[in-house]
Amino acid sequence: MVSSPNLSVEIGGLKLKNPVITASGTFGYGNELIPFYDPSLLGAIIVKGLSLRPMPGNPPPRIVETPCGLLNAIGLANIGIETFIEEKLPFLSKINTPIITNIYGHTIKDYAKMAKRIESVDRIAAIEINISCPNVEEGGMAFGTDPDIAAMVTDQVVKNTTKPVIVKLTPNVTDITIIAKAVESAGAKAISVTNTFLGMAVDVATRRPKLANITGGLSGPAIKPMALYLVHKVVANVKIPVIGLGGIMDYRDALEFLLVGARAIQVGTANLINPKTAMEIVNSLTDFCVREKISNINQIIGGLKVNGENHEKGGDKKNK
Amino acid sequence: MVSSPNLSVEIGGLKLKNPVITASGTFGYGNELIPFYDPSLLGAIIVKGLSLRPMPGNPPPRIVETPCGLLNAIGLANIGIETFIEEKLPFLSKINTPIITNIYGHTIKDYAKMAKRIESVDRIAAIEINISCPNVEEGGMAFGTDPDIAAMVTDQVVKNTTKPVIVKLTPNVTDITIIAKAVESAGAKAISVTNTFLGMAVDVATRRPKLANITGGLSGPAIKPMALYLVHKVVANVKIPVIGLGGIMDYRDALEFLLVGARAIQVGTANLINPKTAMEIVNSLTDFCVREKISNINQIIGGLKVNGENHEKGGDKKNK
Amino acid sequence: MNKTLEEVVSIEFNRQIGIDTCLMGFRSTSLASLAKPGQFLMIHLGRETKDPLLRRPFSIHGIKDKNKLMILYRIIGKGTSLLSTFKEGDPISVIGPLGNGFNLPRPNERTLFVAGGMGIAPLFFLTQVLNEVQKHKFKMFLGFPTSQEVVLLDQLKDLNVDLSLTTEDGSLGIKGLVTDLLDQYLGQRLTKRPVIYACGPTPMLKKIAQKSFTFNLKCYVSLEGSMACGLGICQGCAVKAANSKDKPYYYVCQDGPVFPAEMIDWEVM
Amino acid sequence: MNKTLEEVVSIEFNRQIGIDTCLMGFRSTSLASLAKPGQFLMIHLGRETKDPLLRRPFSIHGIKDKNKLMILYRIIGKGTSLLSTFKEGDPISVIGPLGNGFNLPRPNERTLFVAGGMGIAPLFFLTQVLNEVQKHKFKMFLGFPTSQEVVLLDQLKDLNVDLSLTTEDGSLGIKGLVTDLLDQYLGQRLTKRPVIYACGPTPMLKKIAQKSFTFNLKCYVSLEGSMACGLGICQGCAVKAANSKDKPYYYVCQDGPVFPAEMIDWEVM
Ligand SMILES: Cc1cc2nc3c(=O)[nH]c(=O)nc-3n(C[C@H](O)[C@H](O)[C@H](O)COP(=O)(O)OP(=O)(O)OC[C@H]3O[C@@H](n4cnc5c(N)ncnc54)[C@H](O)[C@@H]3O)c2cc1C
Ligand SMILES: Cc1cc2nc3c(=O)[nH]c(=O)nc-3n(C[C@H](O)[C@H](O)[C@H](O)COP(=O)(O)OP(=O)(O)OC[C@H]3O[C@@H](n4cnc5c(N)ncnc54)[C@H](O)[C@@H]3O)c2cc1C
Ligand SMILES: Cc1cc2nc3c(=O)[nH]c(=O)nc-3n(C[C@H](O)[C@H](O)[C@H](O)COP(=O)(O)O)c2cc1C
Ligand SMILES: Cc1cc2nc3c(=O)[nH]c(=O)nc-3n(C[C@H](O)[C@H](O)[C@H](O)COP(=O)(O)O)c2cc1C
Ligand code: FES
Ligand code: FES
Repeated sequence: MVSSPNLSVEIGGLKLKNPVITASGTFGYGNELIPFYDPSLLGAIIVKGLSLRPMPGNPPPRIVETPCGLLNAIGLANIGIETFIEEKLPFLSKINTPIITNIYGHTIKDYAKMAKRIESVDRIAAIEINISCPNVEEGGMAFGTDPDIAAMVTDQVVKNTTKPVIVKLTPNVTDITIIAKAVESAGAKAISVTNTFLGMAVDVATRRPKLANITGGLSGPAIKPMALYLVHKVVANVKIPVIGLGGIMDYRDALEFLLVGARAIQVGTANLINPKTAMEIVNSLTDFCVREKISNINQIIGGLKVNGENHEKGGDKKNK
Repeated sequence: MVSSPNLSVEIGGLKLKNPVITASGTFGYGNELIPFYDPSLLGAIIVKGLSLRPMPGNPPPRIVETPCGLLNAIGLANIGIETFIEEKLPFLSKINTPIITNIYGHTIKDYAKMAKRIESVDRIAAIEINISCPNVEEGGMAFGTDPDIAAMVTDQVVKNTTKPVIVKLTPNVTDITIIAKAVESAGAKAISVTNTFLGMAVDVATRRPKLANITGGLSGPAIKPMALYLVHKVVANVKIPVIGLGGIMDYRDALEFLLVGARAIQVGTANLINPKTAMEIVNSLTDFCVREKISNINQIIGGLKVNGENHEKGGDKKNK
Repeated sequence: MNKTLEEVVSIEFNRQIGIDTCLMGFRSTSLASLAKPGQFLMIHLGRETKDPLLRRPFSIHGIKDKNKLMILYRIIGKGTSLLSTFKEGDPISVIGPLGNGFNLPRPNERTLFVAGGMGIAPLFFLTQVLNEVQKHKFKMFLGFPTSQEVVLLDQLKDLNVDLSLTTEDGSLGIKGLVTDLLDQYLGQRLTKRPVIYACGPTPMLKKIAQKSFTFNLKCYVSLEGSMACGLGICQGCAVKAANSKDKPYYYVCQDGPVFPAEMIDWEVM
Repeated sequence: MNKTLEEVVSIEFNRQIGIDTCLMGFRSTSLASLAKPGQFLMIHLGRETKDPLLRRPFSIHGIKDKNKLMILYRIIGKGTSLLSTFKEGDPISVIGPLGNGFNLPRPNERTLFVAGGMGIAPLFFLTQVLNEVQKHKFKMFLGFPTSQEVVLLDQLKDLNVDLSLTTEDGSLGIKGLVTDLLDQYLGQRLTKRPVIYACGPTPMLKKIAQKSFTFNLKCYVSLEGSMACGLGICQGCAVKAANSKDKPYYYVCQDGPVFPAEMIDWEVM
């Protein structure tokens, strides 16, 4: 009898039926989810970044394609946490998978307030803190490049909620492990690596930046090697689980992140191109496990072989 | 009468007939230059990174292609400065364009020694200091992420040579302007931005890193938006000229870097794909200037329009 | 949201019909049954490669035999160059139909179509559909930069269109811009106030919108915008709303691409 | 350095000749006049796109009529998939001929060709050339994973080759690996010591090299390696030298791709 492989993973007490999560800002709020498949099939859904009050976002142009990459400066356009809870959550609640809110604050207090508000909402399973958005003037990435501030934000959120707190890091730092350790010490239950890389593009004909915001955040396949490296590095330096993302387009990309030790992965830009990507990755991971006779996906996580040795598993070891 | 546009630029006292330079490690030493065109047509040639003594480089595989990118871990395989001067320089000397050596040291002393050695060699026009190689164990990038060490290396080289010293920075830092200002204060005459971005790739079939060195440096079109952003940022923060590079494949890419304020540009990975790239960029820039009635390339440099204003020109302004 | 499909279709034809202008057709009964004039498709051009990365938006240019869809496109960059190399039988992934189509004019309403360049693509489909239900001629101003880029003249005549053609260099039709024709036309005493349907480059649409305000005419514009998803997810395709208190930005893919001109803040366009 | 050209050539044919195996031909008098067996070409597959980024190396598989070159390739990834979609008349940029070819055997030397899979590509060219100057039969061991992948049997027979075919699953020819045949062959009493020319997957070459050491036979192997430039510039295609004191690494593109087996440090391969 061939039993189907067990794809479930655990992130900070949260049990996911599989390690495939949709990344913030690339899967909508809820009713905008395109009904190309049943989102209950996913490991979890992270909704568009929310702030305390609605934000209009940046003026257009907000996006530009670069070689194998997408440069965006959406500027965290969002309807605000209250409207989200009132108008969008009811729809999301029907989906049989954990809903994770991604939150962004202009100040540390904002983060604390949002955490408190979310604490009262049963249907939200966890909080991902965005201290890494490059497209907003205040807060955002500035919080994510300083280990002390990153820890303070984390601490304030953790103090105001019993839900698992995931901190999403920026790659735009000299040593990401310092930030990772800081937020781990401050009580983060998991770390998402990585948000977008700072970039820009110029229209040679008009001699103007292609983005109204001048600079933006780079995502997509172009960043995959860098994101993978960062995940590899963070996994080796923290005990809490790491969620890997950056340029994942298919199940092979997902496997690369799992092999270097990511406990779960997020699909971002790929959703915008092929809205079925996340579901297809779930299916292909299942097929892969069957083909390779892997009964439990955890056997793959951290399974990178380096000089004949297995890579240490994320979450199962000491700092070093 | 249509006069041909003036493409010449000046970098720290060095006059280049045009702003197109070949990047270190992507154009060989000299007699390996493929005779696809006369290299005298170029603004300058930067040769493969040299160390005090020969270095074997890393074990293979040393390179892997990623989406629109090249991940390399060559490990500064080189014949050493002495052999270079004896065996390779005579050939290079026949080329009618400045020859710039790119140097790498295991210790600060190494850099100083190499500078001294080069000082005695007339045919070398300038020195580019590599404090940004991600593929070597000691020195390399470690020197480029700390402003104090970066300044010390610069200072030691500057003290030992009268030739213009260019410092090549790593992008793998939180704030590149801090390093840029540090090397400027230490006497650098120009700054090259940027070396490669740290990355890795995993072979899902073997579960091993695709590079024997595990990690490598990412170059090519994938990094262009990030490199351009860094150049833009450095230009706004130093007075000395900035040489822009990272993913330049054609003259339009070159123009993007010039518009954000790069005084010259380097062509790296593109040489490996189309060995004529650098020459074609020189020709296309000439055509572009003719077409756009631009008599002097300096009219383009820093010509980015932001909110109706011209971007400040690199090298012509105060720090801010 | 409207019903949206993702389908891998097989190209039936893909041929050049003018300088840098191509017509591509494929079969899809389901898409054909859903598509309305003004809606668009997101087409994946990468196939083996990840560059171009994003899908590209193209207006639905027409439907034939209830099962064939067509797009009309100009080769302007990487994606459209690649598309032009695709041959009969090649598979492509299409998402659509997307966005809100044109509000059809009421039977007794006079219409005026203004198209610049590839702006003809969706308006052609609209006239095609209207032609089936209405008998009178449709007035259309159609502009191209130069005669070499002019396409579809014969087909438009078959569609009962009263066409005035402009080229910027005067190499065919009237010399000038379509908006010059509009100025002239609106300068006359109009017996019946037309509803304008316009599609083309943003500067053209801006002029037309402003004219429509001056003359107090109903005006629909089909906008373009940089799109990543076309699905209302990425919020990339923002355009500033005229009354930005309720909603600061509209999203071209979801709230448009066709907008009543007065919804848009033309100041910043 | 040998003379090297960069040329944009036009594809004459590009057809599948087996499961996932294609033969592509193009015309270039200049490349044809320079090319020697064992040399390779760097072919640019991106055209409109930057993905795949790097050129891909392919052995020269044969020359016809002094002006046509052929490559034989297996579709294994992005670049080769793209290549297989190219049609007659499509332009591609080719750099070559690159590397050092095979040292031809002396007229009275006995030769033994051992090819695994696409390793047949350069050896076919070699037999083609030798066939013009030598009259006796060439012994060849040729292996594929399975019968469906077997190609070129008829052509090799035309070339006067004494062929022994293996498939790993035994679906055609002898069941096993080509190296099994080699073992058997070398186990016999040999009247004349053959020079081995081998091309194929690295594990196969390693076995053959080690056999050649045991039996003290001259052995040339044509190696593969990850290449960025193919021109000796990037130093990407390193292989460890056996006598690494003089030169720690050889570069496959420049020092090879054909190496006498004893030059390579097989321990680390
Ligand atoms: C709703 C909608 C419907 C469209 N319908 C059609 C259609 O029916 N036929 C058609 O030919 N085109 C249509 N377009 C435009 C079409 O999507 C672009 O021409 C196409 O995406 C260009 O892709 P590319 O890769 O060839 O060009 P790129 O390489 O992406 O760009 C080449 C150059 O063109 C500019 N550019 C890119 N996209 C646009 C754009 N949308 N508007 C103006 N400049 C642009 C770029 O900035 C760049 O300078 C439509 C666009 C939208 C948003
Ligand atoms: C000197 C030389 C001569 C060659 N001659 C031929 C030839 O005549 N015919 C032919 O079919 N191929 C030949 N090859 C191999 C050929 O270059 C590769 O198959 C091709 O580059 C694969 O490109 P791709 O984009 O399709 O695959 P990719 O997408 O780049 O790779 C697909 C998979 O194959 C693996 N792979 C890539 N390149 C190689 C390689 N060189 N060896 C083993 N595994 C690889 C990758 O790691 C990956 O897992 C030669 C290689 C060299 C170095
Ligand atoms: C259009 C767009 C919007 C995004 N919005 C958010 C956001 O609101 N909050 C956040 O934390 N990350 C946001 N991101 C970043 C993604 O969640 C993800 O970290 C990044 O894109 C890298 O992954 P990818 O390469 O798979 O897209 C956004 C990315 C894109 C492309
Ligand atoms: C194969 C290879 C070798 C390189 N070797 C050196 C080197 O020796 N010294 C150095 O400073 N940079 C080296 N670089 C970095 C390039 O000079 C350049 O900074 C980088 O590749 C980014 O530019 P590109 O995207 O145009 O390639 C190397 C890059 C490549 C791809
Ligand atoms: S294109 Fe993504 S929201 Fe409109
Ligand atoms: S492939 Fe670049 S040196 Fe051999």
